[in-house]
Amino acid sequence: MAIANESRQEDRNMREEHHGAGRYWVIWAALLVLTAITYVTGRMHMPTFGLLLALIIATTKGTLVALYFMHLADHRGANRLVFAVSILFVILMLIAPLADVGTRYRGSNPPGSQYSDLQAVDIGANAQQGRYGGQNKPDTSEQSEGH
Amino acid sequence: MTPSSSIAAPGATPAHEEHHDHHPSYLVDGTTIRSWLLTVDHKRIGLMFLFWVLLFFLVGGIFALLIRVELLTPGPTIMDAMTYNRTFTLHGLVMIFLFMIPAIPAVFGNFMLPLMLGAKDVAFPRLNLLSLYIYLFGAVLALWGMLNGGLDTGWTFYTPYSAHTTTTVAPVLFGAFIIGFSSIVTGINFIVTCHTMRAPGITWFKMPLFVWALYATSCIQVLATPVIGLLLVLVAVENISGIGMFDPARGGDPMLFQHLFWFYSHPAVYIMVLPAFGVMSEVVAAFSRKNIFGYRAVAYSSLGIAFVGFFAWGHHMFVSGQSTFAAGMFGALTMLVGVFTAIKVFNWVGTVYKGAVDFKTPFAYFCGFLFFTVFGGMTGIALGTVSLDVAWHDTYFVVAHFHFIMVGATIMAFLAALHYWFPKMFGRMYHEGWGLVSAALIILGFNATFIPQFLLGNNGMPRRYYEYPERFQALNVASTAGASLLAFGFIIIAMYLTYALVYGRAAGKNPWRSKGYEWLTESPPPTHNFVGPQPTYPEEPHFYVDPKKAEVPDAV
Amino acid sequence: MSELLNNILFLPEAASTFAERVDMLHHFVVGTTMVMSAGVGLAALFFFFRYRRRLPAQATEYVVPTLKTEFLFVSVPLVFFLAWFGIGFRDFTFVTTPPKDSMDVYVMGKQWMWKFAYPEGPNGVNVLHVPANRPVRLLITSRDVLHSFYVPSFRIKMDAVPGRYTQIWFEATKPGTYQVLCTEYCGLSHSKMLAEVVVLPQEEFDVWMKEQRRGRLQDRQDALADTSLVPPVARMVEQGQVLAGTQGCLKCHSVDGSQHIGPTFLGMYDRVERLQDGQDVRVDEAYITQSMMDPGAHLVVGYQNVMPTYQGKLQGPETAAIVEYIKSLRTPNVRESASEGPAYDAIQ
Amino acid sequence: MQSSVSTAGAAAPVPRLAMHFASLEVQNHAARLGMWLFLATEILLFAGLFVCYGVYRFLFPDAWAASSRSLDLTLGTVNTVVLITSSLTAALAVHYAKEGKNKAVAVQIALTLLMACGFLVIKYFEYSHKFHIGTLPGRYYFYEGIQLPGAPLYFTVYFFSTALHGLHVLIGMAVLTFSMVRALKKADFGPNNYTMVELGSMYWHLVDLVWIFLFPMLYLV
Repeated sequence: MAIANESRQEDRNMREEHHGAGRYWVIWAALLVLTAITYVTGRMHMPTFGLLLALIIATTKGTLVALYFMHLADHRGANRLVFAVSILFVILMLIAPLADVGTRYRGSNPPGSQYSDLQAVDIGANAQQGRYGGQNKPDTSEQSEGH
Repeated sequence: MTPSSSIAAPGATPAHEEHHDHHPSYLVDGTTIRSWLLTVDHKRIGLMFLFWVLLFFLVGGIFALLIRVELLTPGPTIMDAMTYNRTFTLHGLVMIFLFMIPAIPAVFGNFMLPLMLGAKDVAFPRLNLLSLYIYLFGAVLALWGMLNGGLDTGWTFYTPYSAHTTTTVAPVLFGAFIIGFSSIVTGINFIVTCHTMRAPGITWFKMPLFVWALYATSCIQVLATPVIGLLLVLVAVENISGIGMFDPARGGDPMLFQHLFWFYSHPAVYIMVLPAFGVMSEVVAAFSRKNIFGYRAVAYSSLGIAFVGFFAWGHHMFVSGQSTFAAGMFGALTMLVGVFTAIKVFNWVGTVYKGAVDFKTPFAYFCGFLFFTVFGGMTGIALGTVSLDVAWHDTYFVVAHFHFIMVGATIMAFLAALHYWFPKMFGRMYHEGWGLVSAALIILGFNATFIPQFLLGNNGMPRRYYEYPERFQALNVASTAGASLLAFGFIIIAMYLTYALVYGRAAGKNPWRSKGYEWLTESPPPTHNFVGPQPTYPEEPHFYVDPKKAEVPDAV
Repeated sequence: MSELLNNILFLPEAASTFAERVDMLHHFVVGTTMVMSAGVGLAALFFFFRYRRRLPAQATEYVVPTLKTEFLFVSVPLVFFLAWFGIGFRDFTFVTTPPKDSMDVYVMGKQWMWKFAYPEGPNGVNVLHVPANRPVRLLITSRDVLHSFYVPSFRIKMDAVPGRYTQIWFEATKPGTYQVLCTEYCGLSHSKMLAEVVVLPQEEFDVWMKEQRRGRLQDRQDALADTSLVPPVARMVEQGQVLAGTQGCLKCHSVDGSQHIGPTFLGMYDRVERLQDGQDVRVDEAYITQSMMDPGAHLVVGYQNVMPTYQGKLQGPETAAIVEYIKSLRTPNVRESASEGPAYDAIQ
Repeated sequence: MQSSVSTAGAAAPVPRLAMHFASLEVQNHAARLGMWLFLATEILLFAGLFVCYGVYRFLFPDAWAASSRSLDLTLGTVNTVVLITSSLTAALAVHYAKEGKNKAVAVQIALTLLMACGFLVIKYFEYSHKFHIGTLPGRYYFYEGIQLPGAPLYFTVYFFSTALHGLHVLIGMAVLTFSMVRALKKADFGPNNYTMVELGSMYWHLVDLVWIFLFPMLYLV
């Protein structure tokens, strides 16, 4: 007594074509080429677009892995939705704190950072303390304030 | 959506009386301890969850009473400051992680979801059992930590305090981390069940609204819980070894901790309250014998709350040093969550319109719930109004607001569900009179407990205060008095329900004459839910129209 | 009217410009909330009564909302909520953007007290003096964990984050004394971390400020003919702090109350200590100076004689500067209740 | 729906259909959807670290560039290549499982495991170098070469994310070992029964996917 579940459409979405193994080798080669490119450009230490470029290449590689190694190209419907939503949430989750840090009152950002006018204080060079925290000074009145 | 009323056959009648003897109910199908502890039956797992969840509710409730007694006088009353700080932390932790989050999904969700979808079980029954044991393991670890030194950070674990406190942070955090897995597993299970296990006839927009609510809840559980898991591990490691991820002395940002914390913990509020909304959609439809007014609007608003609720977290941080711009962004998104909740409220009231109301215990809880949700929700909007929150943040106004939502909405729904589905789960009826009396006591006691706390917050009393200036005393005494009334109500419930469990009269298959899908099988259901052929579901749930004059307009 | 509403809602007296602004919205929002809850509740009650069940298995009509109804359900709350957000965000921007001419006060929270400091002194503990009708910007920081500076009568609150500054401003409208509470959980005595704001009329504030700046320095050194030759106290404290670091004092003495090889400087000055020979001594300038020059002379119970002498390593003014620095770290003990009067110590 | 596999193995054993599923297709679909959901939680787990990374990189760009250069880019790239190749063999294992070639499945998984071990060994050398020169998280940092505020934070993020990733490598290895043992002992993978290999390999691809992003984030700032 099989339960004929209402998931026919999803089953259609799940249909997988069986491809030859050659396809995986092609993807692999593409991934290696992209790795080589990112290695070379990474060596150049481009100042502003270095990380951006590297991340674009990484996204391309990630898409290839997800689509063909993980068969997202074949798994449609809910599977794609799940993956897409998780990526969307990662992006949105990143944007909000960055927007906060970038627009905060500058005194509220970690001292010594790009968005703060306060000097980081060297809190000691020994192994137990680590270096360059924003250790607050014992008395506030001496720290420069950021307007 | 047009219900296919042309099919004259009633929904489904799979169970025949003559089969009944061969298919014992799930309660008696196997009576050994082993048959309970190693069961993969969603109903038995739901019942075991019910047991543990109620136990932890009792523990959390005792902590709550201790807090209220301590606050009777401005100075020390029954405990010292450290004990008090641990007590409110444990109250928060037990209530949130051990009671509130699993309460409705893991108990009633587990029990009802397959029944409502016409399925024999959830998609992954063994994972379902695993989630129970993960939950218990995490609970044991957390409670062990609580007993061995306790934790005094408040349930929010804000750094840098949690990184430096000498109380046992790490075991409790790891315990909460493990409980998170249980929540994730339940979420995955429910989502997959909704996608793959629906019986013929149950299309997406014929799923009962409780299922929709659970679906939205599960989405939140799956997407948000991993983040708090990571964060708890980070804080635990920081507390143990000082790696300095959020240590302001090394450039770390405590506000980043708050961002990540509330990325989970704000949606967690919807993990707690969305199932409550779902339960109430069922209860109001069943007891006013009406289809839900604006079914699609309610279903979509569940998803809307789940999605928008994710991006409103910054309203917990308006005065934390967050930027004004971010505060504006989060403030505006908070308002949207309010709109989605308003849609639900209006549609519930609309459901009663032209209905046939039977004022039974679950419905009494619905009345309380409606008031608490509106008042709690609107005060939530008030708190989300950026400038007002500057004064209210971290005062008793906040405490009162979230208790209105968590106790007012969720526990009312939990009790309504317990009463509504009691005959479904156990096949017995409780005493209706006592039910109404205790419902009245609880609703009154609840108001008496928390309305003074709103006023306390207005007056400026901060939360987590062991001692307080004397001008706050009168309202605190009022609140404690209300809490004792509330406790009394719970004791009555415990007594008559326990009595009904043993001596209650047989309820019959469908004592409420409800047309929810879960009532189409026996009460209590047999082990695999249905006897005989696979039921089909031509009608939408809660379709109470007289078939003879079934002229139905198009729904929105 | 507003007074009456404030009394019903238990709101404390509104004593700042922001409080007056925000109370209007408060009344609007809370009023709407109550009307709405009552409205929904009454509508529901009416329906329960009007549509009570007459037959056990009564059939009902199939009622679904029209698009217009649903639109109404969405748009009415949305309009209200967005209006509140608009007004609220305007006020929030107001309170987080201090005017250019505001007076700065540094606020530091620490477990469990509030320290206040004006840019040119004085500084003090648990009582903040501000002039009425003048914008005051608070630059708030913390020394240990998160705290939150909350003045109910001003309706302002801002977290104190260690190692960072947050800012908020207010303009007090009425002279008087207002309570300050800590609203971010900060450990054992979180609920005892109270302070107060004393709002003085501008003239009185100026007088107070002048007195504080002269302070006890004047009393002590009034024998000196020319006070202008004395280095400013604030400079001396600063110098003392630098010296304490460079001379290695801080290797053994902490300044945050934690115990180390030597006693902490925090709150050391003016304390009475039991010596190893059984006598009591008050830690004053003389004792501190002697302890630097001849550390073993009078040891306090519980400490080893391990400190090297600074005889010849420190010049006279340097010794004085370190003494001043230690004096600046004196703290009254955490009080059980809000203070009764000014607790300021002028830096001498 | 039976046509979902084009090259059917002749005597492919059919796996047990759980009593509550309608058909094998639905059962496999459920397993796959469940796996995707689980992978989504894994992505969100790492997302927490990505946010920490993003915020601190945004605040301390110079320290992060300098710290990133103290890593060995060549070793990182070699590790990337190793992991990508192991992903290829994992994908091929699924391919052969569908064709019922159980021997080939075992060989491909063994290759994957071998490369996973290689990855961990290289990671070990990178770690021990850092322990040696003192580029360690938070208060353990004692490297004199980079004296910029924020540098210890970089290594907090570095160690936490690579350790978490390493943990996932270990879990992935355990999962794949199960499939390998089954391919060797029972040898019952075939066109109707390859879900176990498929899910294990999906997990392995996720491990690869995370590394593909960690690599530029950590090595190529």
